[in-house]
Amino acid sequence: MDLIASLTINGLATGMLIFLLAAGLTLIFGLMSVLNFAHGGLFIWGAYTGVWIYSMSESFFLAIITAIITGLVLGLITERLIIRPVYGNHIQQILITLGFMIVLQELIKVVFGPDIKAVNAPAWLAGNFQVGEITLIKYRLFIIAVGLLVFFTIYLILKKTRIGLIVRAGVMNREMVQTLGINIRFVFMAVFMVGAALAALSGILHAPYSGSIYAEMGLEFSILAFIVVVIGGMGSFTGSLFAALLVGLAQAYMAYYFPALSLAVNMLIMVVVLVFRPQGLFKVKG
Amino acid sequence: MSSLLKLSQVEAHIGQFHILHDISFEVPKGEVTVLLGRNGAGKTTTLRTIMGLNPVYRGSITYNGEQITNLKPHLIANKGIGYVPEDQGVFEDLTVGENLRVAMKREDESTTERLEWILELFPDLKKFWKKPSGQLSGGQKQMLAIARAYVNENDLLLIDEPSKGLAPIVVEKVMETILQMKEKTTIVLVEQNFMMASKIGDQFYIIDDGQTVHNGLMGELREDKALMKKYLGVS
Amino acid sequence: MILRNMTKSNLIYLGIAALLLFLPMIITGSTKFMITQIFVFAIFAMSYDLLLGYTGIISFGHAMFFGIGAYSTAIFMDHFDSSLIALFIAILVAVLFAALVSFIVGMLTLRLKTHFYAMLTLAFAGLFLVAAEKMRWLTRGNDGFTIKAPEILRDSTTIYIISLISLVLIFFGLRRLTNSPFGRVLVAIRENEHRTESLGYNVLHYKVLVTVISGVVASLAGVLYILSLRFVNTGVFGTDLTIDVLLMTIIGGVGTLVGPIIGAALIELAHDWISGLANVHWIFERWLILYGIVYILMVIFFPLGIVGTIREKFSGRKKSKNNAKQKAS
Amino acid sequence: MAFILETKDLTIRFGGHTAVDKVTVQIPEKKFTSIIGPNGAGKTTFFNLLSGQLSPTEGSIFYKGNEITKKSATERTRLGIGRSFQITNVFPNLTVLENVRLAIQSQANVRYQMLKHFLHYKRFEEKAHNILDQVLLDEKADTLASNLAHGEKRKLEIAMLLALETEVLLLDEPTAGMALEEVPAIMEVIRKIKAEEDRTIVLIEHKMDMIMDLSDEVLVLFHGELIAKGTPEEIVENETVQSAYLGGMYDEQLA
Amino acid sequence: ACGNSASKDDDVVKIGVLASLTGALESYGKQTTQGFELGIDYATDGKKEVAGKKIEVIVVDTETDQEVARKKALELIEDEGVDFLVGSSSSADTLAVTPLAEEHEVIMIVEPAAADSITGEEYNDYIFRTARNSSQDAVAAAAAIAGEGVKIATFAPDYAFGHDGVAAFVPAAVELGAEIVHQEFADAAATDFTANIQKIIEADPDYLFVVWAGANSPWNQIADMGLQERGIKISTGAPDIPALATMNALVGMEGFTVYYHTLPDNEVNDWLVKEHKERFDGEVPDLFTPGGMSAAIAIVEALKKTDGDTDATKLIETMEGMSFETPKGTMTFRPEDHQALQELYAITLEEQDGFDYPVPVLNRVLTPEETAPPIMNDK
Ligand SMILES: Nc1ncnc2c1ncn2[C@@H]1O[C@H](COP(=O)(O)OP(=O)(O)OP(=O)(O)O)[C@@H](O)[C@H]1O
Ligand SMILES: Nc1ncnc2c1ncn2[C@@H]1O[C@H](COP(=O)(O)OP(=O)(O)OP(=O)(O)O)[C@@H](O)[C@H]1O
Ligand SMILES: CC(C)C[C@H](N)C(=O)O
Ligand SMILES: [Mg+2]
Ligand SMILES: [Mg+2]
Repeated sequence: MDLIASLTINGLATGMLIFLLAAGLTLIFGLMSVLNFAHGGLFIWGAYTGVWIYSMSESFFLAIITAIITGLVLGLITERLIIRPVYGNHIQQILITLGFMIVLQELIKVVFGPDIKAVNAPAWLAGNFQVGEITLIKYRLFIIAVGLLVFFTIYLILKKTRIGLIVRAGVMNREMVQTLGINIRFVFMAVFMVGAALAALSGILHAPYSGSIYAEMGLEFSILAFIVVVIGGMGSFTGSLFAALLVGLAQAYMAYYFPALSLAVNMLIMVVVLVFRPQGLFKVKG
Repeated sequence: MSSLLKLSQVEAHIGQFHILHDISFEVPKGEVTVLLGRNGAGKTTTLRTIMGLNPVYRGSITYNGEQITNLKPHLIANKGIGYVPEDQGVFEDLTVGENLRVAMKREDESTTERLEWILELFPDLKKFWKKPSGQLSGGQKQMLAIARAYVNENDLLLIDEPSKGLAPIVVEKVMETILQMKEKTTIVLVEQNFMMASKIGDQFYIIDDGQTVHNGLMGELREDKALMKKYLGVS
Repeated sequence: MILRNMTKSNLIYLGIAALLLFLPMIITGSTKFMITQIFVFAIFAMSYDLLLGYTGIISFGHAMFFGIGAYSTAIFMDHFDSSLIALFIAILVAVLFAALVSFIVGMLTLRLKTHFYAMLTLAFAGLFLVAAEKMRWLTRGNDGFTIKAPEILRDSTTIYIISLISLVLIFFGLRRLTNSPFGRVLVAIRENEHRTESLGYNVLHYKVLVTVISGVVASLAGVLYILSLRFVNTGVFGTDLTIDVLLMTIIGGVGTLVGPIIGAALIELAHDWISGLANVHWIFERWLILYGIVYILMVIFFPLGIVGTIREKFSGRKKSKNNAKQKAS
Repeated sequence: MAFILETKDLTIRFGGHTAVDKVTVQIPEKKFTSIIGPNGAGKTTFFNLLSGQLSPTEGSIFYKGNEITKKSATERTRLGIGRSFQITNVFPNLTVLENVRLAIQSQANVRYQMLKHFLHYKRFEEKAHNILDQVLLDEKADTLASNLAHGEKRKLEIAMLLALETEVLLLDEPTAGMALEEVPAIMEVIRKIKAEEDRTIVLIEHKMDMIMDLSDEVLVLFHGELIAKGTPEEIVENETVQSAYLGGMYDEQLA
Repeated sequence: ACGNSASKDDDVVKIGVLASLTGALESYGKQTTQGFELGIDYATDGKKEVAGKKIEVIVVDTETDQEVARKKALELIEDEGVDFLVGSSSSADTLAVTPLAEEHEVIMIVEPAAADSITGEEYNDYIFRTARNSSQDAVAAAAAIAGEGVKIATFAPDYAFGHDGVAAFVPAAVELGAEIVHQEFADAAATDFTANIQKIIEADPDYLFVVWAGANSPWNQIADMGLQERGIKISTGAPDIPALATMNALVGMEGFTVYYHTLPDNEVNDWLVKEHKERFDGEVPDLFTPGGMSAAIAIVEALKKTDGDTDATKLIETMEGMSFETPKGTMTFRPEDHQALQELYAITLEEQDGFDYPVPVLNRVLTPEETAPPIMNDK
């Protein structure tokens, strides 16, 4: 019982972390249908700038703000220079965003040096609670909280405003949306910036979780994010939440009960979903 | 009377092709101006160029006396110009409702009034409110495209072949609405259904190979068989 | 008229091939090795172009077929004697296995929208990677192991020539394939799958067939790769390998077949040159940045890839000509 | 008289909504049958069922007496049921000629030919050209389909159907948005096909004048049900058709 | 066109160093190359000459990519005509190159790649290794913690490197009377290790021995799960300094290390530390710096003995069984598999002010004999 409980809680936490990682990607892919392979780059830049401020100011809160700002700014630049020329062309998107990914990753090494950087959770989030036999790691509870917060904020925005509709309409028929008096360029830019900010946010949140950050982590984790987006149903926002949680839990349980398979768990889930529920856990829908 | 829209010697390219050679016409406020011409004459391109979807290469377009040549489409639209494209251009993955919602500039009661009016004009749209518009029938899509241009209060409507694919009785309805709207809204209509065009059109321009080659009042055209034969091949 | 052009271009290609045939006389071992790599990846990239460029199928796990070729060769060379027979069997196994796998994956997903194929291949490639890691007794995991090529294939020039010949044969083979009625249908599928169906073509058959062909060709590339590198590890199933081949295809120009060859050459050479800059000046210690920028500039200046964009320019002029003709008539 | 296509209680539901409802009809061979009905009546869906784009919830379809309900779109085309689409459906980035050529090629039995160059088959080219000639589109043969004007696309749509040389031609509003002057020409082509090569033609149209002068028989669909069937003359007199479909306009239209 | 034709200047000794100067392992590469440069100067008193021959060092980047590694190696051998190869930062890169050494009869000094197979199944006569191999790591680890009745669980990444390490550790530990109560392997790239740690907790060992390499490390989660509070002591090989910084949670852990600049007590090391600080503005040498230096020293010593003769067979004869002084004390190339037997260090991680990372403090020096790994090249 205790075991199940702590496996579940840790699984959920990991899931939430993965969700935060994928959220930006889902938004950008699901709404704007842009394959953004530079996602990982935005992720590490969030992590590094955040950690940098963190180490100087000792304030994790400031770190988060910094990361978000970094995300917005980088998002703006990326959309303007990299994405704008290639809307609607996945092939070009792959090439150009991969190129930009490399640039972002190497620039990290130029600015912050190539060595891995150690990060520790702020005092108020360090350590764990003991509830009976269950160990609740504080930082993970924090992650779960932030995850839920992000999810519901975005979810409500998509539900209540017509922004989600406008963006999806814009992808389907850019010209038509313009003739309805909507400045689609601006809308796309804004959405992309938000997506980028989410990537950066997940970067800084990831840092204390794993205890260290390094330039290559961007690519490593963006593949995971990518998988989650797939399982979730190619851009369904709700879908990717459930997919992320599924992956998190599966990893925890597999690692415990079938350690031999834990290397393959993500792939297996993906195969199962694609073969038995090809449209993904959730159908595509803002 | 004052003309709301004015094109003078407009030339336009698509890609490396020179499509519009010399389009010039004036649209009087509160009237229905019909653009006629055979397939590939340049009617649609003309409307798209007015809407800013297609760059003006030479010449000028003025609306309410102000230059709108090569303005961004959304800016042109926000001056109160609505557009019903030839290929409907419905957002296939969005439901009928969402399609209309995207179009609504404001969500005040005047808009909701118009919406109700539209929905009783095209009951099918109400019926399939929650259906992805990609699954609509051809005609229903056409209705949606028209409805989408109606939801906002527009001063000028550019309508490209509305009757296409509509049942005769629906065509009749569409005609009525256009006539109803006349005093509030000026209309530029591209129409192959000559019966319809001649019934609601006040004046006409004939476009041939990217040029406005003839114009006049609809009444005259109906009489002038020779002209009709020359440009429209009807007798 | 067009036919004559074809044969003319054929002559040009064959000419270049002939020149390349004599290159080994004047180049050093490392260059020879690099060019051999180019040949190998050119083949790999062409197999990818068959999917992406002609049929519009994206694969995120194409490395899996490459890896199948690589491992079956390596394992046979390692566990049996490194004789030609062993190699022959290895190739046979590689081809059959690759065909089988692509058949299965194809059957599973090709009824659906193409991006499902992309995802499933990503997953399968991942599974192969894990399998290779897990079957350490056979593969020694990601540390990998070295192999001895059959006696007569030890000389790097031999490998060079064999790779070159394979490249030429496969190129002309695939080019004929893509220009055949079959090939035209592939293009039709890329353009409008449903329409193709209602014209009476069984789309699924075509897609599965083409994935199988592509998979087999990729596995052959894997075989050559091992013969030239003589070392294998789990890297041959890696996503980055798929990404490399994806880039080569795109940079060269999808749906052109020559493109991927040029793309492969370009990437290898650019990589070699730019990384070389590091010794020129410490500024270039982070040469990868330049490398990334090259991709970005590629998209800006060659949106359709090198070959694609150049062709566009030409055909562009032609079009506007006969458009003028229309106006005249 | 012989029936080439028959449906029994053909029904399809989309969610709650029944688009085609227990339709039982026989399409007479080598005759010209037209289908009319309000927007959303189920005409196109009925075509989709005949041509295999959709498979029915209930009911069955027979071609020359054999059941084909379970057969795929591809197979049905092979059997001889060809169709054109209401919403233009072509290969945008291929030339007009290539669009038609592909249709011809699928008829000639070289579909899986991998070894010969496609230009080896000259006759396809020539045939494509004269079909394009018939539909007044040959001058655009080298233009990309995506660059055609709307009406031109409609013509291409027809050309592709003709190229298939199927025994049955299902035409879904072929002349929608086509210029007045050209409609007669197209109608002529269709009539010729029927007359000379005595094929079976099923036409969906809203242009009553066309219906009147082409059809041997007219079917009326209404909310997915077959509510009337008869000669053009009988149909236009039909009350429901008058009120629910034609409205006051149809006589003016003929004028 | 074969390598021999490449210009071989008779009074120059050319050495090619292969290392990861970009990519994930680039810090290893930096350490090796810096160490190597220093080593040459040390061994030749700054003259960069041995037996009257100039020493020329060419450093190339393998990018941790086997193709590149092989290509660059060929460049070095055939175009540059080097007499020695040194490297490389990843075992895979190294294995992609070792056959070339044999083919072209060039001596290769392996540093710092750790895979056993390099001097094991993949052994060839031209390969010598100054780096410790995974088995040595393991034996050292065992020596550091194992003892009569000590209960030990192992935790390692689920790929070759991890399995090598554990496979070597287990017998060594059992040898010393320890009892292995559990072996846990985890996906090296996983975001969550708690489930694995959960299992280890249940096995309730005295020690948890962790084999890890790579940046995505489990240290925080181990601490978060409060293993130490549960009386489970952690042990592992201390990594290089940047990575040490991620182990603050593990202060007090007993383990071993390949090198930390304060541990060895000999003048070679003193020289290294001093010189390194001078050249690289105050930085101290790190995990693989002495390795690089040792490789250089080994080469120079060998050449002194052969009096500058670079003939491979001659060199092999000389180097087999050769002992030489390094920052890690005396190293000896074991004749059987050319693996250098060397000191390793049993340490405890301690918090020290002025350091943002836990500092390895010497418990005892593990002698070369003690850490000698089994011979695995069935020769
Ligand atoms: N994207 C394009 N590229 C090149 N030429 C084009 C493009 N779009 C249209 N054209 C050409 O421009 C000319 C005018 O097209 P347009 O669509 O304006 O004709 P139209 O009068 O609307 O015809 P229809 O009545 O069939 O709609 C046609 O000859 C068409 O072939
Ligand atoms: N794929 C689908 N999914 C759900 N509903 C559909 C689908 N296709 C058609 N429908 C519905 O079935 C009804 C009939 O559509 P259909 O296209 O057959 O009408 P139609 O008779 O062709 O009308 P029109 O004359 O406008 O083309 C419509 O209400 C449409 O909304
Ligand atoms: C601990 C490290 C030296 C391990 C190194 N990455 C290797 O593969 O040998
Ligand atoms: Mg038009
Ligand atoms: Mg229809």
